[in-house]
Amino acid sequence: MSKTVSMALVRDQKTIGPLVKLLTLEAPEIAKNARPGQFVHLRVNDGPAPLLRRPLSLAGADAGQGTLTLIYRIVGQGTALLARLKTGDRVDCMGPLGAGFDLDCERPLLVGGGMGLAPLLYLAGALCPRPVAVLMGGRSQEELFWQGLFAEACRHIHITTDDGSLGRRGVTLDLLPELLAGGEFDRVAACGPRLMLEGAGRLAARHKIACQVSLEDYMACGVGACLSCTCAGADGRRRKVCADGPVFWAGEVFAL
Amino acid sequence: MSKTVSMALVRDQKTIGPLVKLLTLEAPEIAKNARPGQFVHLRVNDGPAPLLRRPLSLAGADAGQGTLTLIYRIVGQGTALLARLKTGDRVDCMGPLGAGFDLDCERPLLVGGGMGLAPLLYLAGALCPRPVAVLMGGRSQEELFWQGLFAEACRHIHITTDDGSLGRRGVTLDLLPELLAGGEFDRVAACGPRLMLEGAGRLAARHKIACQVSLEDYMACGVGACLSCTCAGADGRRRKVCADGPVFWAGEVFAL
Amino acid sequence: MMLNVDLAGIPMKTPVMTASGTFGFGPEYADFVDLNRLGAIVVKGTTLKPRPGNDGRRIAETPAGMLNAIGLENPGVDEFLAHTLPKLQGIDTPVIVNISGNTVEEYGELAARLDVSGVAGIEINISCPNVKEGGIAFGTSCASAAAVVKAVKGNTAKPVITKLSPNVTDIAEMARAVEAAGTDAISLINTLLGMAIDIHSWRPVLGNVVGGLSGPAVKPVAVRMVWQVARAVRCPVIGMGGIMTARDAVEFLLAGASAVAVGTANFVNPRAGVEVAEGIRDYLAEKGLTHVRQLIGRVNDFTGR
Amino acid sequence: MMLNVDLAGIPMKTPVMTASGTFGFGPEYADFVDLNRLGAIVVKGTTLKPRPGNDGRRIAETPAGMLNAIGLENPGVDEFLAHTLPKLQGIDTPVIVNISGNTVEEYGELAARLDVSGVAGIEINISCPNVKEGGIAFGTSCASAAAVVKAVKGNTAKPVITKLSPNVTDIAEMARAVEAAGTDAISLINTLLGMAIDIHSWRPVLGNVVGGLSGPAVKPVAVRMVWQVARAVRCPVIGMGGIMTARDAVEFLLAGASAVAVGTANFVNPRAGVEVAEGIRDYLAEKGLTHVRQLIGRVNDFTGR
Ligand SMILES: Cc1cc2nc3c(=O)[nH]c(=O)nc-3n(C[C@H](O)[C@H](O)[C@H](O)COP(=O)(O)OP(=O)(O)OC[C@H]3O[C@@H](n4cnc5c(N)ncnc54)[C@H](O)[C@@H]3O)c2cc1C
Ligand SMILES: Cc1cc2nc3c(=O)[nH]c(=O)nc-3n(C[C@H](O)[C@H](O)[C@H](O)COP(=O)(O)OP(=O)(O)OC[C@H]3O[C@@H](n4cnc5c(N)ncnc54)[C@H](O)[C@@H]3O)c2cc1C
Ligand SMILES: Cc1cc2nc3c(=O)[nH]c(=O)nc-3n(C[C@H](O)[C@H](O)[C@H](O)COP(=O)(O)O)c2cc1C
Ligand SMILES: Cc1cc2nc3c(=O)[nH]c(=O)nc-3n(C[C@H](O)[C@H](O)[C@H](O)COP(=O)(O)O)c2cc1C
Ligand code: FES
Ligand code: FES
Repeated sequence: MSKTVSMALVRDQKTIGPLVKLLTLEAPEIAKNARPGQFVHLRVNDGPAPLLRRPLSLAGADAGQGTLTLIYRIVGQGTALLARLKTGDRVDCMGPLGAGFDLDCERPLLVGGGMGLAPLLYLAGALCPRPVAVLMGGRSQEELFWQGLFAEACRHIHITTDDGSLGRRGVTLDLLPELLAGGEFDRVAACGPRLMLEGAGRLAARHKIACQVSLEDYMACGVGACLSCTCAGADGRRRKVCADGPVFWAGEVFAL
Repeated sequence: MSKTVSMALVRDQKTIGPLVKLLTLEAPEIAKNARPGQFVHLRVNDGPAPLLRRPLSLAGADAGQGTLTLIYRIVGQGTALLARLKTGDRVDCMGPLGAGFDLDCERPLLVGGGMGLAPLLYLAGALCPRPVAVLMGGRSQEELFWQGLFAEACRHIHITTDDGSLGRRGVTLDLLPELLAGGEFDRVAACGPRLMLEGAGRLAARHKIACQVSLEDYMACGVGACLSCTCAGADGRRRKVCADGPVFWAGEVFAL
Repeated sequence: MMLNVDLAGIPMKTPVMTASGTFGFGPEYADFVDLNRLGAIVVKGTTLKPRPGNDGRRIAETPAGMLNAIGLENPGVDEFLAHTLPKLQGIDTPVIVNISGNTVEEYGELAARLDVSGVAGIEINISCPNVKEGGIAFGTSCASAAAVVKAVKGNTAKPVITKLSPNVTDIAEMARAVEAAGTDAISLINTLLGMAIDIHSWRPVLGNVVGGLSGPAVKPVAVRMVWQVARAVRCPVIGMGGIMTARDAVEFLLAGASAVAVGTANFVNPRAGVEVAEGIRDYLAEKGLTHVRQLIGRVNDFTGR
Repeated sequence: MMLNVDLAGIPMKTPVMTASGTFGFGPEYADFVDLNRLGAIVVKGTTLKPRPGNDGRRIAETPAGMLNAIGLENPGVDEFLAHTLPKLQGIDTPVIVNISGNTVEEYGELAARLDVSGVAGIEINISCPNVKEGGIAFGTSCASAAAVVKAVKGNTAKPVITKLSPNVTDIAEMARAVEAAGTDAISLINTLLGMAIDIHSWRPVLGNVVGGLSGPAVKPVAVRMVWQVARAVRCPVIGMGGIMTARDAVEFLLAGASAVAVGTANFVNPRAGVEVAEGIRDYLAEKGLTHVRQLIGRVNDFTGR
């Protein structure tokens, strides 16, 4: 469970979707201790600008190989700098950080939107060979390169796209009630936009299915020291997304 | 004579001495207008840190090829970033800036210390096939890779090193009186540490030889707009090293 | 897309000016940028007598910024009127003269001397951190700032801009004081007072010991102060401090600036003044807006104070 | 090479502390750094009652810096004494508690409550820019700052450090006022008040509208203020603001700081506190010096003022 900061070796980096990169790092200490739902905090630069580290979820970790998989979208200057990394480069990597997903379930449904699918990929692998189903949402079929990534670990893949170009037209929350109504799941694990998480938490509660959600917030330290990322818990107490989360039981952070 | 700012193409970069790089850029507009003694002002980064451009003398310019040669020593973060440039990269290059050397002479002696030899290399090439002599000073023989660079354009190469490992032991100013006493030169052109320039100016004046010196100062704009780099002229009026210089008649900037 | 603004009576083609001390008198940059496409050129600080400026090193680079301690080197107002101003006549862009005095009277005299054609306005520098007398002293007390403004207003018919120092506890109070004294516009920020020490020689890096910090590093402070001042006064505000791109400029406009100035950015990108204006135009187009004034102060729709 | 310093009665193994609000209570960083190798740990600002902090986004990255508007989220002094402090007992490093009150009396009460074993000293925060009442208001007036210091000194036997706000016209005057009121040491700088605006939503980026600027961007301002303060008072000064490396720390020591604190750097490099101390030791060795005190204020050998 111990966290380290080290110069990870870039094994490989490739483009897997529009502005989406898959980065494989060699960081044995981190890989050894990692669990699905945790994240790493990366320096993107050695100068003072951009100054802060960037948090990225683990999309996979292989303790044997000592490797980590990250999947990220280029959205700003930090991710643009990360995208320049090439095999053989080094990158300052801190982790594994945060609390991961609870794995104590039998028939899980993973619900992810956009880049929220990254930590769920790692989770799916860890839950396999249990029968894992995933519900993935994206803007259009272009974004659903995820399908291929999840194919190995998941028995059922359900898809929605905003424009209907792949799977059901709509958003994950449109399809979720149907899936839960079937009564086949004993766990929901969700990652994506806040509204989606809240909705998933509510639907799961209605079906009495335990639900975990992975939150996101702007982070400086990533270890619970700066209080940049705290959110109000359902009980009024504040939670640190970086240290108490990013994965929470839905009822802990949403009034369901 | 017009100055431009453009994205120069890196043709080649190689190491030619301890921490010394030779960078060849393709920048046809600048090459066309350049003269020995002028410099370019380079962005080393696209972010805000390091913020300012770095001034580097032209060590050569080939109007036909459209290329510039720069020779610089890695001394800090800006030059370290420049040293990463590879063939095919682009670098934001402003120039040619400043006033160059006067070429109206017949038997010039060029006097340079350390990286001050860079602009003199361009000057030597421009003065050739006139009989050009050069007096070069360095810390030890390691630094006198310059010898090879000057061999083509110069008839006589005189060398001093601080440790005597090559040429005469001492500094350029120790050998200069002898050379000037010979009476064979009608021009001294010097670039290097301030004390050397002042000494050269004085010795040349004593022998009634016209002397030009190339100064250096911390620069922001490089075009005479910010007044970062001004120095007191011998007449009390201030001169802008970047725009009125960097090359001055010695009597203009030193009380001889 | 309309970029033109009327700044306290100075008509400008774009809201992007050059900041005093960072663009010389203009011609220094003519090879790189069409001076006619700038909103206004604010020339280097001018004093009654010529000044040689500070000795020793005058600039130092800092993280995302720079320190300068030029010390108001300038040829003096006589030389400016006799030789520099005539050279600027060909440029179809307002020329604003930034002035500095050692006494209130000197400011008045400078204003009187500069009340000539070819000068579009006066910017009062009561905030130069790099000179011993006057300078910043006027900029840190409401009473003396107001006295300077009155002296200048009493001696010129030109629009008067007062440039504030950020090195104060309450910038809004300073702004109200100079507005009450009659300034037609306020510009800010001048540089933050800073220092750098050479850890090898143990000496201050700058000949003047301390200097003024400018560049991207100071932008958050500048945006905050522009916001505070724009809410405190009715006269137009010119925002500056670390503007490198149109995005930065838009932040200042949203904060309440009616125009902006580009300073340190000129050293990095000599075309900054024009590129920032072009970028603002593109931004307006992207947002479906027709005039830059639609941006001014709009953050206040959301600040709820 | 001796790095140890006695800071107004607080014995520290190195002159490098962690800055309040940037290192939690310490254990958060225990996986990365040996807490016993820090000079002192200054814990997050503590208030009498628990505080939830500000709503909305709390940080924004800026060029070479960051803005924060945490708003003093903390569990309150009771919780601190009951649960947090006991957990710090195993650490052989002085723990200094940073306190914030809404009134002068609250500061006094906090000091009294914290006058317990395990607390090595009190740091008075009169400079938090992110809370509505108290906070920075105390830090911008000499009289109220002095009142706070007196209230705290009257209620504790511990060494008292007063942390100054940089958002003032005359930092030396503030320093003299808190020294006269009895503070044992002065720390500076807290953050510079700044603002960022989202140019797409037109909203302030931070939930609190304005926030505090920290990081390398502010270092020149911090060095200048430390220099000014160290010349104005006799009590020791703790310098901070943008320290990332030992070179930065040495600048502060040369400027007159007796110790330094590492803040924002912890976020970037969790080992910063220890690495800066190691770097200072190497620097002393390189310069042939035997004790860090040989550096303190040495820039004054050259400032000639
Ligand atoms: C725990 C956690 C896990 C994440 N996992 C992934 C992932 O697996 N794949 C992925 O593509 N993205 C992920 N993100 C979002 C990712 O951190 C941001 O997209 C990234 O930091 C953007 O940096 P930038 O410099 O490119 O963008 P800029 O907008 O230039 O960043 C400016 C600042 O804002 C912060 N920031 C910007 N967007 C976000 C955001 N959405 N969340 C948090 N901070 C942000 C940056 O870290 C930086 O400090 C995760 C975020 C968190 C908090
Ligand atoms: C007109 C001119 C021509 C030059 N030509 C050459 C050349 O041909 N080859 C060469 O090796 N060097 C040359 N120099 C010096 C060169 O500019 C500096 O070595 C370089 O800027 C150092 O940058 P840095 O970021 O690596 O060092 P840093 O020390 O990190 O630089 C910090 C800041 O100081 C400035 N600076 C540092 N050293 C100098 C210096 N000696 N002169 C001026 N500014 C400095 C930098 O530009 C930068 O703004 C020239 C300088 C001038 C003024
Ligand atoms: C080298 C330099 C010289 C300056 N000279 C003056 C001056 O003479 N008068 C003045 O009012 N401001 C002067 N300034 C301040 C700028 O006009 C501007 O207010 C400040 O630099 C902030 O803007 P920036 O961050 O865009 O540079 C100077 C700034 C620099 C960097
Ligand atoms: C996220 C954050 C929280 C902070 N919280 C406090 C605080 O509670 N009390 C305080 O006195 N200073 C607080 N500060 C200010 C720092 O202690 C320090 O004075 C300032 O950040 C400058 O140092 P730096 O540039 O090294 O960060 C905080 C700073 C940051 C970045
Ligand atoms: S990011 Fe610092 S507490 Fe969460
Ligand atoms: S560098 Fe700006 S005037 Fe010379």
